[in-house]
Amino acid sequence: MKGRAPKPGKKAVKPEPKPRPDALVDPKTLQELIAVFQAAGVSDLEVERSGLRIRLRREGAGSASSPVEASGPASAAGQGAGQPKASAADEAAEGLVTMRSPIVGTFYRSASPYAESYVEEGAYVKKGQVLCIVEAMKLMNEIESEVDGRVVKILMENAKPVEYGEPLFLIEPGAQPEG
Amino acid sequence: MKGRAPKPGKKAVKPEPKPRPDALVDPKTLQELIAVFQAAGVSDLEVERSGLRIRLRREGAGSASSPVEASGPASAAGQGAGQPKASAADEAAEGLVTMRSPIVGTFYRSASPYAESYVEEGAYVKKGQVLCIVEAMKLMNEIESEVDGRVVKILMENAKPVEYGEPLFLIEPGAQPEG
Amino acid sequence: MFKKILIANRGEIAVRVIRACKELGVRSVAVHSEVDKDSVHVRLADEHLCIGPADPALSYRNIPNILSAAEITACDAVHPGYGFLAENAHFAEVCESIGIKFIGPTSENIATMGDKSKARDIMIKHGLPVLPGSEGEIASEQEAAAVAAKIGYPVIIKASAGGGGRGMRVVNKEDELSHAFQAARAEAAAAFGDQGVYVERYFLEPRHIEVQILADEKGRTISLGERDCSVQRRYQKLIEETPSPAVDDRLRRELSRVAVEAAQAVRYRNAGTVEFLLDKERRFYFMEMNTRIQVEHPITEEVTGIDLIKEQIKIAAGMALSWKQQDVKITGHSIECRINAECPDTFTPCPGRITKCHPPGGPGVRVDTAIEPGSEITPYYDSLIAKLIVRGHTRDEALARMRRALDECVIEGIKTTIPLLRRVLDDPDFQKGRFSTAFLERFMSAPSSS
Amino acid sequence: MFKKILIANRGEIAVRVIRACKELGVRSVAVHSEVDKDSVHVRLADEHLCIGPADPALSYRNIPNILSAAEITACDAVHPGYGFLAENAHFAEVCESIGIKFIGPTSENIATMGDKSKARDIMIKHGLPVLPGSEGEIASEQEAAAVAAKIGYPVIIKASAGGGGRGMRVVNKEDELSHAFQAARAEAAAAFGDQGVYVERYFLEPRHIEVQILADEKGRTISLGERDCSVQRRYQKLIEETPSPAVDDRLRRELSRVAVEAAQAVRYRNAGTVEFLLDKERRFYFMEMNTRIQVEHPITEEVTGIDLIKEQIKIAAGMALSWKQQDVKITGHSIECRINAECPDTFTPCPGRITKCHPPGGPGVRVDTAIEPGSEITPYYDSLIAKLIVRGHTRDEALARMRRALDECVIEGIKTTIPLLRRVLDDPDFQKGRFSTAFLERFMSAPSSS
Repeated sequence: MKGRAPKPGKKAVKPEPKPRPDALVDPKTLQELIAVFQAAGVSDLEVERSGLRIRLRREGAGSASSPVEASGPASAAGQGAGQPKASAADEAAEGLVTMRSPIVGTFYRSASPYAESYVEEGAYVKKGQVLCIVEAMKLMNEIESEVDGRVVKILMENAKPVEYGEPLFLIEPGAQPEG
Repeated sequence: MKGRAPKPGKKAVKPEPKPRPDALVDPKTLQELIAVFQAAGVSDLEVERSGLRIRLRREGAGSASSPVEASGPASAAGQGAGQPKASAADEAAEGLVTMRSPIVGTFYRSASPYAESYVEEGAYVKKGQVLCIVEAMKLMNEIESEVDGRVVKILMENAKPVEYGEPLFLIEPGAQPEG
Repeated sequence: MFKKILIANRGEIAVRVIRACKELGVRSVAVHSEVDKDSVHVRLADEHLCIGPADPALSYRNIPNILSAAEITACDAVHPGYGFLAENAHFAEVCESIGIKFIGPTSENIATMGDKSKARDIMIKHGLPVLPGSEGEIASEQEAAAVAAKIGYPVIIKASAGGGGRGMRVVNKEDELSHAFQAARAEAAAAFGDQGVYVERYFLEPRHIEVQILADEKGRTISLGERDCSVQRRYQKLIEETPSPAVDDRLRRELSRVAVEAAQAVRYRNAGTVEFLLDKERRFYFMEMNTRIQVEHPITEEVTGIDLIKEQIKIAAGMALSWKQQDVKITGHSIECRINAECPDTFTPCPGRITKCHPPGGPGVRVDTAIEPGSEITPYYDSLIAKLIVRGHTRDEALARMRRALDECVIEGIKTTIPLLRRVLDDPDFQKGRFSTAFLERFMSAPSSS
Repeated sequence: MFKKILIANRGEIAVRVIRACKELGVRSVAVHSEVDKDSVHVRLADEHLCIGPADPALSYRNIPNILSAAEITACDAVHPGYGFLAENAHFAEVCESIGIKFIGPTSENIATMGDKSKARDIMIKHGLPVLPGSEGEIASEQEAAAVAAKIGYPVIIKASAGGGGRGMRVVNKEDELSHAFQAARAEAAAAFGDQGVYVERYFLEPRHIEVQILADEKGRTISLGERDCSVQRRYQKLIEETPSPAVDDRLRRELSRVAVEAAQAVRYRNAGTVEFLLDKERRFYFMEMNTRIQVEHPITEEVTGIDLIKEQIKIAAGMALSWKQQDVKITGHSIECRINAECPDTFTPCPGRITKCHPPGGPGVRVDTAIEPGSEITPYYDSLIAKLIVRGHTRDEALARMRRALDECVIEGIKTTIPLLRRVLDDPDFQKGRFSTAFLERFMSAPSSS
């Protein structure tokens, strides 16, 4: 699961490209390597170590386009109980706040099966307004909006289990109803 | 790469920052390597040491008569019975032929302890001329030169064990005695 | 049998429990903190979900999130592993109350044995051997001094709620008593929120011998023999073995009998360990009972052929013990070495990324671990990253096997205890089985340990 | 004991022998071809040297280079592993002649048992059960027809010098005989340089049962029980187990007795395996004797606790057997799965580079392998890359353990037999122990094997 800690009231920013757990090589090392390579005026550099190989080739020498070529193991993925419902692109959407579940439980859009949903997509909400309920151990935990704004997307289906940090809503902060 | 040889007669200097344990290769070492490579006037450099291999190649060298291919046994963690005595740089020296042992055995430079050596460094040899003996299972196997040329370097000490493919001689092919 | 078990733990013990579930055909649910999302236990479980941030208080010790996770994944049982919530009587009680089976002893067992001074009293009541010391807790310095005068110095002051060496003070002579008493109470209060302490005779070079017991829900209780855990530093075990070089058949029968009686005295259920102190005259004394599976349980599995985690699960599911006492046979010898992500000389934790990881293999070698190449060892949790367990026909074969397995084992990217372990394996006293709980500190301060 | 042993092999068996050397405190020398210079066996040995190029005829089968390597490294013994020179009587003889101990049977043992027809005659002479068939080799079609008529169809024509299924032809009725006879002779001549063939009764669905024996230099011979190797395809074993589901205590005693007598009939020394065919009426017949350690030896180690490679070395060093027959106890159940670098459906070898390699671990799991992340599987050698061995208290526990171990095992970068093995483990007939040598081919051609 992705699940960075919920950041209440903070603007969502483009996530920094964290190195994947199986990141091929420390970028700093690679930068240093390239700097040395470029300063040196050699045409070709290949470094291999414990299964990792890096080859540098100067543009103009041989096949021009890609000066850096790295090969290594790809990341594996297990099948989780809950899959992240929001794609990285969604989460990264500029200026949107992702509301995440602060607890483990079951997501409900309304107070009871017969009640109306707290919010619909497109609705304008106030900071502190209840957006949903996450039920845990028979306790109904009201989840409140961290910001004023417009609900761009509801990322969870009603009555589905949610894990800690699971994205629930995308909110455009500061948005005001017209007129 | 740790453990450069101590440099006698030098003033003690501030200890160099140790390379990070995860660093692919110490950039300083690499710089030195490239300097060595450039000064050496060779076309191709490949260094392999305990799982780390670095290869440098000069542009334009291409297929220019590189009959030497570094494929000898690399010194891994364990200590081999016989260690290659030639550095990769030596082997890569331009236009030289490396004579390797075609069998496993004991290297002798002469036919008997009292006989003269078959060849000395600097000697001119003919193709088919005996360069040394490799004794295996009490059989004396005469190793003949594959080319006409000059013996640039004898890479093995007398009476030492050699493994298959171990470099024995560096020969400059085609060299003729003056006059 | 259960349908699905939630494993309320991480690391190698979570992997161990998942393996048992798979072999029993029970589905497993891994829970994990945010930093553990790429862990091996998460990959191996049938399902997994995030229960909180890195801080264990907010994830692996977070009872509401863990039980809610069990509910939404429809688990009918929880295995706590060791550490975290394993000896939390409240957690066991809440599990019981909401109909999720806690795979372990009853909450009452945990509470009783968690109070060290109370446990001691029960043993005395049942005529079992305990260390000479105070009856129950001690309220004042005067009382402590009186007890110490009676049993003789040195004595040790221990926290009733204690464990892992905290809230303990050794007192060598009377004039140290006042300070030690205050210090132990203050430490106990700070660490456990309970300043209760008691006094016991202190032995300088005892052995730490523990007995594994199993008890089913009907109260049938068996012993699976002892483990010698004397190689430890500051109450952190490093090497364990079974059988103990100091225990012969007759002593083993005695230890087993007492351990079973101790368990029965509190109507103990599931797997537990009774810890004894063995003095130089081979007299033994009840110290405490650990109401959970132990880190070092595999060595008992190796010599008995009994899968303790599967037995735990089967017992919790109401099944009768698969083994009668007379069917438990100890065959061969087993040793465990704990590989910690630590500087081997200072025991300072050493987090980092595993760049290379070649576990040893071949005959008689078992590795219980949750690391693989690329694993990140974070500073949030226990530094134990792998348990290397060997089995041999004799102790000598097991020792030789452990040496070659340690030599084979490649873990790069972090510092580990492997070099220290390897040196201990070469020590003549260790090889001859001559060691006490004082061994490791002495070994490490010796000039040879360069 | 030897000072230094040269291991004339590669891959997992070289690693296995090096481990045994380390546990015995004997130095080890690995030899390797040029393409194997970064192999695990090279890394683990105390010394190593290159003996030739990739082609095994020029390296691992290169007797002068191997013996010269033994001489220059001052080895006093050679372990041949299996394959390559293991059953080369000439190699064993040269070793004997130059005073380097060949760790295995005598060259005479190898030569005698290598001639299948001769071995058969010796068994007949000693009153041991062989398959109904010809006396010695058969010189003509007429003679073959006469024998076949007497013992009844189907029959099988086998090469005297044969092995691994080559030079074999099954004949179902008389009019197929002429063609089969010629074909078998031609194939035998091409494969072994010896066109000698003999005829035996052919059973359609027999079991392949083999008995492990050990004999010391004084001729004391013991049996270590049987292995059931019926799950095979084209004489390539894929899964082995012990005890056999088809063998009870009484049959085991009979098999063991006959195996020991067979070994004694040829004054056999060191470790060997007597192969039997078991028919549906539970009659058994001597097929041949393998004069080396077998790939599948670990399952016998798991249930007996006897380290066969260490025993081989000790026996070769002149030590008496460490075990008496009555001390050999079979405890529990063990299964081996062979993980080959092959396409699991077609058995085509699949070379490549191992990008990821997470071997399974935990209780009762043993992995014998020479691969690690980054290993290159070359097309020059056997496709066996790992042996996954489990041990359980019962056959059911071993089966469950093997399933979870296969599920855990991650090998990426090449195709392996793991998916096929996993499917076999789910087969109800396999689970019930109902299989013959015909099982695997049928299983693979069944529509369910999607």
